[in-house]
Amino acid sequence: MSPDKFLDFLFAGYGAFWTILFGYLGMIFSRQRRLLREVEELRRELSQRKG
Amino acid sequence: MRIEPLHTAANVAAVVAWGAILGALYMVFQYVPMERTMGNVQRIFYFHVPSAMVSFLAFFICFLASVAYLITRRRGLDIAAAAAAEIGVVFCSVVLITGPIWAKPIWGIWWTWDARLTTTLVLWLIYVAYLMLRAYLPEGARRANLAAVVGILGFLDVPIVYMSIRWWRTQHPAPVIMGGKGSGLAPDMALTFRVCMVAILCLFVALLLRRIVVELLQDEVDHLYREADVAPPERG
Amino acid sequence: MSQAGGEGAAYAVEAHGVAKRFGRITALHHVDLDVPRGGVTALFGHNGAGKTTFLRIAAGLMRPTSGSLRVAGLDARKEQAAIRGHLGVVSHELFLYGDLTALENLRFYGRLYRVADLEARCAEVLTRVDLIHRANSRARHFSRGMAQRLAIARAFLHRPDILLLDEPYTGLDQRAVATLNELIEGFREAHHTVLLTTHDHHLGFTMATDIAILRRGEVIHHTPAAALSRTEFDALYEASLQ
Amino acid sequence: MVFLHQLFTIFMKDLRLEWRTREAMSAMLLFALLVLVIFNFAFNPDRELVLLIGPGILWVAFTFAGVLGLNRAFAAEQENGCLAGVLLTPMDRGAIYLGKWLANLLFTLVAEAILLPFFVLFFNLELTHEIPLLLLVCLLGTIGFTAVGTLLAAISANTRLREVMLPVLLFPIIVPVIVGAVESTGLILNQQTEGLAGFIRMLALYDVIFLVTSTLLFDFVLEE
Repeated sequence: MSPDKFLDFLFAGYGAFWTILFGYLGMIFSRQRRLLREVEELRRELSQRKG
Repeated sequence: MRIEPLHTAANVAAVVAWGAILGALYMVFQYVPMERTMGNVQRIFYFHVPSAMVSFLAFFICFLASVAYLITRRRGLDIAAAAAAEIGVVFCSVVLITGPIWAKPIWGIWWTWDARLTTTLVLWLIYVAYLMLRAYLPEGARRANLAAVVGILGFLDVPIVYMSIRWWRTQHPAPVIMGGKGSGLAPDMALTFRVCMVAILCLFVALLLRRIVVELLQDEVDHLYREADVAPPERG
Repeated sequence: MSQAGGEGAAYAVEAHGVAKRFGRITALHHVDLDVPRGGVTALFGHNGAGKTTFLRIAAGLMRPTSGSLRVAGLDARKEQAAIRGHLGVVSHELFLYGDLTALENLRFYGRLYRVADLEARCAEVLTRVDLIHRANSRARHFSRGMAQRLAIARAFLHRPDILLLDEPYTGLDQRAVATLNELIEGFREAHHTVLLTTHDHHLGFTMATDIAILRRGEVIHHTPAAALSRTEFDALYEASLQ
Repeated sequence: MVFLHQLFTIFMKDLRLEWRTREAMSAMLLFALLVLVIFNFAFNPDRELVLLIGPGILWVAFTFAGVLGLNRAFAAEQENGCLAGVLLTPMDRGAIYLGKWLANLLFTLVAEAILLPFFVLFFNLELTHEIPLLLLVCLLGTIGFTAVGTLLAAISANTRLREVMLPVLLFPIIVPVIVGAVESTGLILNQQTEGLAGFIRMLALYDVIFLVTSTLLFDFVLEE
């Protein structure tokens, strides 16, 4: 096997790294966005009730 | 615990981490020469090994936070343990996937049940079970107690697993593996490795902070639902 | 254990700033409550006010996040084991093993409480709750009412001097209510203490010597029952629901 | 003395409950027997293959049966909130753990004692003087996985899906026990002694470490 043939494996390896990382980042940030929206909505509702 | 300062810290850590990762990628793909026997695929090593070390560090942090939690009962430590375990599983997954990709062209096999590989797999299974346990328990002090117990038990198990697999392997000779770790790394390779180590460490810190911020936000939301006397929506 | 440890104290339960919280979730905000010895104290409050949490803390099933708690004159942080011998607990959970007989259930708990004259005491207790003829049937085959009477028997088997009752009347049948009332009456005569939670303000008011109202994890009123007329109490109770 | 009395009270209560219902025992035996039969069909092993894969089959049967028994152990305590009832009494938490562990250990050992002859019979093994050593390995292996199993069963009893949660938590943690027990059993069946002492020592070490840690951690499992 020539070293160049190993390039597929190299790209597969880094591909796996980035897929997992971005998959995980996507998960946390979508959760964070949802939570921030909920916090805002609830705060608005609470202040409306008081006022 | 206040969210704002942590939020800022998480942002700063993210910027640092991205910078470090870009630097590391430059080192791996431009700076460092191709390894003579393994060829280009050896470049996986620079991210694979630091990921393994960081996942182990994450599980160790989970263990420490679990012990500290059982002593002090602070929610912050429970959050830290959960976040560390989750990110540990992420990096451990990276290790378990990049490992075989590196191994196949070099050793000719995807997987071998040697002590290091098997222990990593068992470690992954233990902490996936830990996360699953947390998912199936209602949140609160009870969940924190139970999870901490598993966090401690699981980590104490690791050296025993490693020892037992090593003994087991001496009974069944494994395929001969050439020098796995960077034994006698050339100076420019050693430098690249160190840069990657720092970069992955920064990435870990950034992810950990972000994950803690999200969990604190979750607490805030739960708290607000109670204040507003509204039932929170069912989450999948 | 020092059964005598708490005999001198004026209060059966002394709670100062007792709180239970975890992160941002607060189950009990801040409870100050002295439960006088020899009385029947009724703890009122609507669902989620923290009645059950407080009772579970007093019973030693939950540990408070902060505050100081003395039960039977003993420090709840340090002398938990000694406290347990003083307490009898009835809750909506029956604490009975379905596949053990009534007698075996009592014997099991009696051994753990280290009741000295166990056989005689079990027979006596079973007679008092009128289950002696079913002593050797499995708890699983009991009707709901009979099982509740057995649960009550279990609670005073070890001669406690403080009785903690969590919503004791919910779902009881007539005979179980009578058994429970006898037990409370017996406690009052012996100058022992009863602390009960209830949302049935009618029943609670008629039997209590002391009244405490809990709202959002805080005691907002605590007075002897004699100091309040029925209408005053009703007004207070209604106000606590707001 | 008081501690032992409490421990014994819990142990006898579990024995009595099991004697009444025979739920854990019958489930364990039937399941393990099925494992032996199914594996026999799956591999259709000849004499040499039996010596190779037999130990693994045996310990798969033992540990899976053990999980069934462990899951039952806290089901009775959850019904009617009995565990809270026990916690109301002035008893040592450690005695609850050790009492329940001893009961689980006994049930699993009895099941194994019944299964072992079937294993020998089904796979046409000839055992004579190896038997004491084999029993020692069974004892040490079973102590190991029931010690952790009792603690984890108390944890998983709090979850929905506890039947799934227990094996998911337990199996990764008992990998050393499975490795040690399977290897020792294999060496014994093949009448080899080399390396056997090492595995037996490892099993014993695991047993001690996890009995002590589980006893210490059990307090936190019960507390709220």
